[in-house]
Amino acid sequence: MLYREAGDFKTTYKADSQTFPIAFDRWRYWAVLAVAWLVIPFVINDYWANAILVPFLIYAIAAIGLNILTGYCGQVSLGTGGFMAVGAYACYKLMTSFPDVSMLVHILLAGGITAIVGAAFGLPSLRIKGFYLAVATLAAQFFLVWLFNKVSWFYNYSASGQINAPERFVFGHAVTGANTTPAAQYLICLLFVTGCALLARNLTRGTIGRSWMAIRDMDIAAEIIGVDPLKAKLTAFAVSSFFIGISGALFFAVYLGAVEVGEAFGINKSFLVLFMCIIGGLGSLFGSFAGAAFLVLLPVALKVLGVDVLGWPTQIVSHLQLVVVGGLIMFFLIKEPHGLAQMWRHIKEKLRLWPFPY
Amino acid sequence: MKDTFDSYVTDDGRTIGGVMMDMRGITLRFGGVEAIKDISFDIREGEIRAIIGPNGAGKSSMLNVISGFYHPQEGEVWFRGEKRPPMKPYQVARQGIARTFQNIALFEGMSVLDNIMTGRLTHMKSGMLAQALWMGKAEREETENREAVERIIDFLEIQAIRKTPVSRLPYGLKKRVELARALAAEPKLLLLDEPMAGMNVEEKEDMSRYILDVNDEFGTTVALIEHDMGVVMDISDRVVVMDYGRKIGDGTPSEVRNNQDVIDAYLGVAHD
Amino acid sequence: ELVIPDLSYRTGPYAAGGIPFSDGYQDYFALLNARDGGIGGEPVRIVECETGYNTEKGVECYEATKGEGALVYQPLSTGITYQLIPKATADGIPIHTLGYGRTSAAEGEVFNWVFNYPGNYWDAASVAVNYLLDENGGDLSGKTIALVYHNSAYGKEPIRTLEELSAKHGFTLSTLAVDHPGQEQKSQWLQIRRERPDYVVMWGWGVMNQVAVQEAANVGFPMENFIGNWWAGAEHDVTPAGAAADGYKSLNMNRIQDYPVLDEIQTMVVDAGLAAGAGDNLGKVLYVRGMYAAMLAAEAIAKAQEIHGVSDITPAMMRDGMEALEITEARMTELGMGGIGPEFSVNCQNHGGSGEGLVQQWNAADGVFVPLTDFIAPDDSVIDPLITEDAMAFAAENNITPGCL
Amino acid sequence: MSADFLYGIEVVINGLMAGVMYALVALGFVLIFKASGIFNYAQGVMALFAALTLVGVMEGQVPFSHLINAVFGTEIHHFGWTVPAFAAILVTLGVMIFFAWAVHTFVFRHLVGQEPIILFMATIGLAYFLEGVGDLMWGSDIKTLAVGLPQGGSLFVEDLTAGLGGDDFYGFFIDKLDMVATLVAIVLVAALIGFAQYTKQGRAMRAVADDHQAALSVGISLNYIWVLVWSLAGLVALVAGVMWGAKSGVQFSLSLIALKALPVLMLGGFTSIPGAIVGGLIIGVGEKLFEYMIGPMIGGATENWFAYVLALIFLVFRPQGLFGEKIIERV
Amino acid sequence: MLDTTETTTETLLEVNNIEVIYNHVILVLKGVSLKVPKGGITALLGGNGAGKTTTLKAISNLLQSERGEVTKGSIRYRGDRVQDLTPTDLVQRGVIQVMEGRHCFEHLTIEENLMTGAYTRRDGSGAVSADLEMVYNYFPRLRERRKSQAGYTSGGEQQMCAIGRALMSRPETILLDEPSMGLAPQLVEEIFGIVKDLNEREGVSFLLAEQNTNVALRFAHHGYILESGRVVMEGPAAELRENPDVKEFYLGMSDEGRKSFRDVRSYRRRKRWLA
Ligand SMILES: Nc1ncnc2c1ncn2[C@@H]1O[C@H](COP(=O)(O)OP(=O)(O)OP(=O)(O)O)[C@@H](O)[C@H]1O
Ligand SMILES: Nc1ncnc2c1ncn2[C@@H]1O[C@H](COP(=O)(O)OP(=O)(O)OP(=O)(O)O)[C@@H](O)[C@H]1O
Ligand SMILES: [Mg+2]
Ligand SMILES: [Mg+2]
Repeated sequence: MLYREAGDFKTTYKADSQTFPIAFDRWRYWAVLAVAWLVIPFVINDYWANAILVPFLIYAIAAIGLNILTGYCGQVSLGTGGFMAVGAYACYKLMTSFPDVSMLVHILLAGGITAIVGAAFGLPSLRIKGFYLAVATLAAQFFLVWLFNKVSWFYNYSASGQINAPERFVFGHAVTGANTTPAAQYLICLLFVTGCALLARNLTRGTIGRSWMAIRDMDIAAEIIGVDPLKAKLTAFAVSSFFIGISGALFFAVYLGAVEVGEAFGINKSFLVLFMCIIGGLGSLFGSFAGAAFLVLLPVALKVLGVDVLGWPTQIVSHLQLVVVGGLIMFFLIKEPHGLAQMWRHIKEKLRLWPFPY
Repeated sequence: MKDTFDSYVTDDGRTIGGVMMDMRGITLRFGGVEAIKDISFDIREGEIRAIIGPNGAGKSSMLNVISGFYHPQEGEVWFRGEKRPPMKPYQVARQGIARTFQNIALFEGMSVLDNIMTGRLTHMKSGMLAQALWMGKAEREETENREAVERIIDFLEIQAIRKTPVSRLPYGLKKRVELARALAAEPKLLLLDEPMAGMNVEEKEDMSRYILDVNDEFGTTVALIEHDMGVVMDISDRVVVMDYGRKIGDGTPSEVRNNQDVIDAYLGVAHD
Repeated sequence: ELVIPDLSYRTGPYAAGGIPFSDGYQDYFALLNARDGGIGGEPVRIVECETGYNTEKGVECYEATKGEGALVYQPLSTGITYQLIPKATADGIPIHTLGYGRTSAAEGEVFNWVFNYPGNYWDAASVAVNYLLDENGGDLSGKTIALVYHNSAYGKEPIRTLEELSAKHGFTLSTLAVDHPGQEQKSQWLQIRRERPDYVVMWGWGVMNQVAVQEAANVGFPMENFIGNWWAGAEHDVTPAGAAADGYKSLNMNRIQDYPVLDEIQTMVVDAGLAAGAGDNLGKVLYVRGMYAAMLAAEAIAKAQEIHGVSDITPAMMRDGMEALEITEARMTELGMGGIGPEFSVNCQNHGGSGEGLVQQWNAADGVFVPLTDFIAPDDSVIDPLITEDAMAFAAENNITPGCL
Repeated sequence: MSADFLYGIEVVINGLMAGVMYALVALGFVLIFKASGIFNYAQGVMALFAALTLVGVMEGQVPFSHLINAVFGTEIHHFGWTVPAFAAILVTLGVMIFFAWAVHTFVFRHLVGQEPIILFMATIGLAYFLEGVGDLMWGSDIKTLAVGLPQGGSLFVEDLTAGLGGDDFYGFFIDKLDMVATLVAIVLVAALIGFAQYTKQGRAMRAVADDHQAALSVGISLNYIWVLVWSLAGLVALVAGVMWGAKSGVQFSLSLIALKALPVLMLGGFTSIPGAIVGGLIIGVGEKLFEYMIGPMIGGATENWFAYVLALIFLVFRPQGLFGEKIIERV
Repeated sequence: MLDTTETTTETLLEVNNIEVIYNHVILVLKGVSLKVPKGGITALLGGNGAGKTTTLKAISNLLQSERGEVTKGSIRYRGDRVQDLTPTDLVQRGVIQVMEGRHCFEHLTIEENLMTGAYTRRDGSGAVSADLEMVYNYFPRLRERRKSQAGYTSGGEQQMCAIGRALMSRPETILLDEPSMGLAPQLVEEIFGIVKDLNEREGVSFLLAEQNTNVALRFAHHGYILESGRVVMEGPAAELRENPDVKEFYLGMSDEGRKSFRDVRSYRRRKRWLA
């Protein structure tokens, strides 16, 4: 009986277009935020921060970014890894060139730079569609990785081409480098996640969001009824890349602390983030979180189960892990092609109608 | 050719204004196929103009030319007394031309409300940053436009399905939502491509009523393609007949109905 | 109980190299447990964690195992090493990167917790050049050496050193990058065929090695002039090319031969069903290297126990043991692996060992690598300044004041 | 003729042959995409799996031996026999057909009518799955493929052309394996084109590609067509696996050849069998020439991205690829 | 135009009280029963969303691919239960559906489209080409365009192509879904004329879903009227045409003859059956 719309009337259009029209959803949302901000920072430890929460938050940002492009605007991109690399390297260059500027500014600027690069690589989307575009974005992926590997300016001419995040502070607390506390790591990521989710929510429910979705659903019709495809697609690329750039910067500076472009931002990253969007649910912000959580947790959970609980050899567990992850992905897509978000919606719908089946 | 500023009085006593859209010598080719061959006709302010003709005659192509989706190889398009330079479809839409499509082209992933709101894009001006932060102008604009859209929803009697994803709607309602989306743009010229295809009489009656009301109440000029002769003859002020890319008739319904070329090519038998 | 994490990679693109190494690493500890009841009476517990050569999984493994009291990490991947250096330093757990990882970690005053003995990539490059100098009567002027390298952090390591050495010895260096994964090397080998360098040195990894050996054979480049580094000289790198690979040379930091200890492992570990793998890798290049790494860790543990007088040591004590490590021929022989590696000793200033390596050659008929030379010393006069420079830059960037702990 | 020019030609010839190798992988993609709209990312892993199976069968390896040994504590690895190459190929084909059936029955049958991107993701899931199964089944060490394919440069061609460009020119280098691959590819493509254009099944396949529902309505059994197509793709994967495996040993990285096929597809058009070949040739020559002429100036290792950029530039002018079906855009 | 007595009594297809649910939640058919006699043209009429298409798809077993399923009732063809067969089996038994919205294979030529219709046939290429000839004779327009890609042909041509394609399977029963949709009046007449021809000359039975009640009742022998997933009325076509309700709601006629669409504004209707 939790889901009742009855008695929850909207009297203004403004109230009607709010993010969570159902009161219970609103409460739950505030509760989640409260736990995330007020409880977790005090109980978090190294393992939870580094192995689970920080990667989860960072991937959630990337997934939101990609979801804007792919889920809302319908442009499939496999260049996520490359764009994350742009964010990471931009952040690195900014951090080392302007050591006194706040890390927050660097991360935002890194997002901004990525947005520009993303929009540039989005240009072909005006001509190229569907899978052709998806494959074309691989050009960005491979080119960017090559570029960061080749041009030593990007990694400050270090001998090996690795970049290392020097120690930087936000409000006097180290957020990068060896002395960062797990709480600081977690909070800075949470800050950006919260901000990005809000921005994404606002953008997707307004005019620009609707023009993205129109392009996604039927681009010709959209153009004929007045959507400027150039603007819609390029803004989608830019906004999406902005988020992805931020996640790349955090991934490098806060999470790993040292990366090598080919290894950290290779094509697998692109696939992974796309997976998160799809398993979570295209065109759903909640889905981005769900997908990121699922794909960050699943391998860890399987490992814990296989190695620690069942005591199988790591080799067999990791082979089985591939089998299980692959199998589960297929299983999910079959059971609910529109992702965890849709599954959740179905559950809610059933709850609302319960106990009457139709 | 009648002068642009001429107006005339229709059979049932309505006064029709001067020329709004003037197509002059349009020729459209696809590779070797000539879909439209040197056709000229006009659409006047406030009238309901029908385009009829056999399948493949080039009717939809003509609408596509008007809405800027196809660019004719030859000929000129004059809109409100000015020659229209080559334009992108979305620019045409901003001039106040809205349309529906032959095969429903709704945005299947969006709710009815969002679909109709999309129709108002041409009226939305707030910048991206304002929208991202959901501040000031963006929010105000959203509410204002929502009000306009609600008026259309009321007008077309689709209140109940406001929040339904369009993919779940039956065909007839989809057609109506598509009309709503076009109306949301508050167009000066409304192009309808077979708005009543696949409807039964009852639904056709409803649709006719909407078209007539739109024309009457908002003074919107309507150009429609339709195969149901009953509807065409009843509601249109003037009819263009196309066949294999050529114009074979143009005039009031009664004129067209008795035109032997039209009967041969299209009607088959003289229509009552 | 002595906890040793083994961050292995038995899956993914590099599994073929990861499996034998991990087998050797674990089997040696298993032998110590079975034969001696551990080290200094304290049993060893191996915690294996699969990284798949993936940095993020490496982080997870590190975080998951460090709580168990891990004594020393052998990250086995450049990426994981780089990103563990600050973390492990902050946590006070030593890292050992055996002939890989961050080269300038040899500077112990900057990298207090990181050890990369017995040698590093720059040593390896220099060893290769010294070997060629030997072959050519001490003179390489006018010769050309081509470097075929994996286009990654790892592959780019030797370039600086080789450039310096080319200036010093007057040979021409041309570099050819191969992009990951390295299945297509036609362009590079056609270029080699056109330019006919006197020698080809390769910094390859994974499938790149197999393809390079095959392509070298295809274009008819003489195998005996083709030298891989020590991560490009295992059996699986040459077997796919079959007989054509005969004569291929590579560096090695651990001599391949029959060691008594291998027999002991066979009887006391493999036959007893305690082996980490299927037991079919015994004696292979990377197996021996894994075993060698384990031996170095075990010796450091023994040293730490000796210094601190306790058997159940902490990571900090382990570090002291590593810093005081001394490997002599006598000790190696005593352990049943005489001649397996160079003699060296570690101290606070030098975490890098002697840097010596030998050259081995593939005998396709017998399917074994045969050591060609004894351990060759690198040219420290070239390498040491480079290491100091890089380490100081790192120190400056990270506000580290060099010094001993 | 100057030696430089001749070397340029040599690069072109080798580019063409490399292109054929790419095309071999791309063909599998085209088949499945054409018939089911599925962009089968698993094609590369299928090639790996086919090659692994072939080697495993030839050497009489016990499938899943690691798993069996781990679970039951046994020590089995080999049956103790070897199978001749030809028979092993047949067995492998059987396995691939079974695989095709299984993939269709358990996965894609349930995904009919889904959006392309969902299908694409499912194939990535399949790729993971198959990779894991391959590892479990045959182990993850590098295997040598000995089906008797010739290796090395052709001395005949080299001797014939040596001296054409003076002392600096050593004669054209042409890999014998590449020559075989070219032959095989030509035969394969001719056969597949013939199949698609002129047989009833081929027509049905194209019909299914256009409209599943309509195909069902005329009585075409989608299941049958899809299993057929996946089997064909399995055959193509086997050929590609053998050719690539002969080059680098059979190992995990073989699955990455899928990435070499993508730009080829893009350029040739996802739906065109001849497109795969022509696209492959253009990409092969393009990337090799670029690496030869421009590569040294910008540091080399350009092949990975250049192929994509080349295809991208091309697409801007022809969005459906060289031979792709024209995208019919009507409203 | 025809009288109802000529329908024979043998029932080919019998749909008995079926219920169809989409996506496990949307109940669309709520107990539909109908019979298609051999050699007859049976019309299935009703407004948008009434469930005509769903009924046809339930019969031809095309529902599965749309996540729909028959949850109750039975469908019998020549007395055999056919609900669990595949569409292929049904085509082989002589039941083929021409789908709403034409669904031609866009990238195949018209001729190739027609040939796919013969996919299930096993009676040799001679018979097939004879039938191809027959189809071309019924639809001379298709012969003209046989080498063009179907995606580029006009709506009417595509409709002909779809029907021709169905004919190529030598069907006994054709389930024809809205053949008149989007076609010019003259073409509608032409197509219905051909349907009648096929029915009379080749003895093909038709189950015809139509919105265009007027035309449908002119050509059909028997009609069912569907509303919101239920059959609300059935009877011989001639009777239906005279029924005052049908006249008002489906034929747009009032007692004074046909109303003008201009006048519809003046009154609002109400649904009598549902009220
Ligand atoms: N994008 C296109 N490319 C090629 N040919 C086209 C294209 N669009 C239309 N045609 C051709 O132009 C001709 C006219 O088509 P159009 O769609 O305008 O006909 P129509 O009069 O609307 O017919 P219908 O009543 O069936 O909708 C047809 O022969 C059609 O095949
Ligand atoms: N795949 C589907 N999933 C969910 N609902 C569906 C699906 N197909 C049809 N419906 C719903 O089932 C109802 C009946 O649809 P159906 O297509 O059978 O009607 P119809 O009588 O053929 O109408 P029309 O004249 O518009 O073709 C409609 O309300 C429709 O929305
Ligand atoms: Mg049309
Ligand atoms: Mg229908």
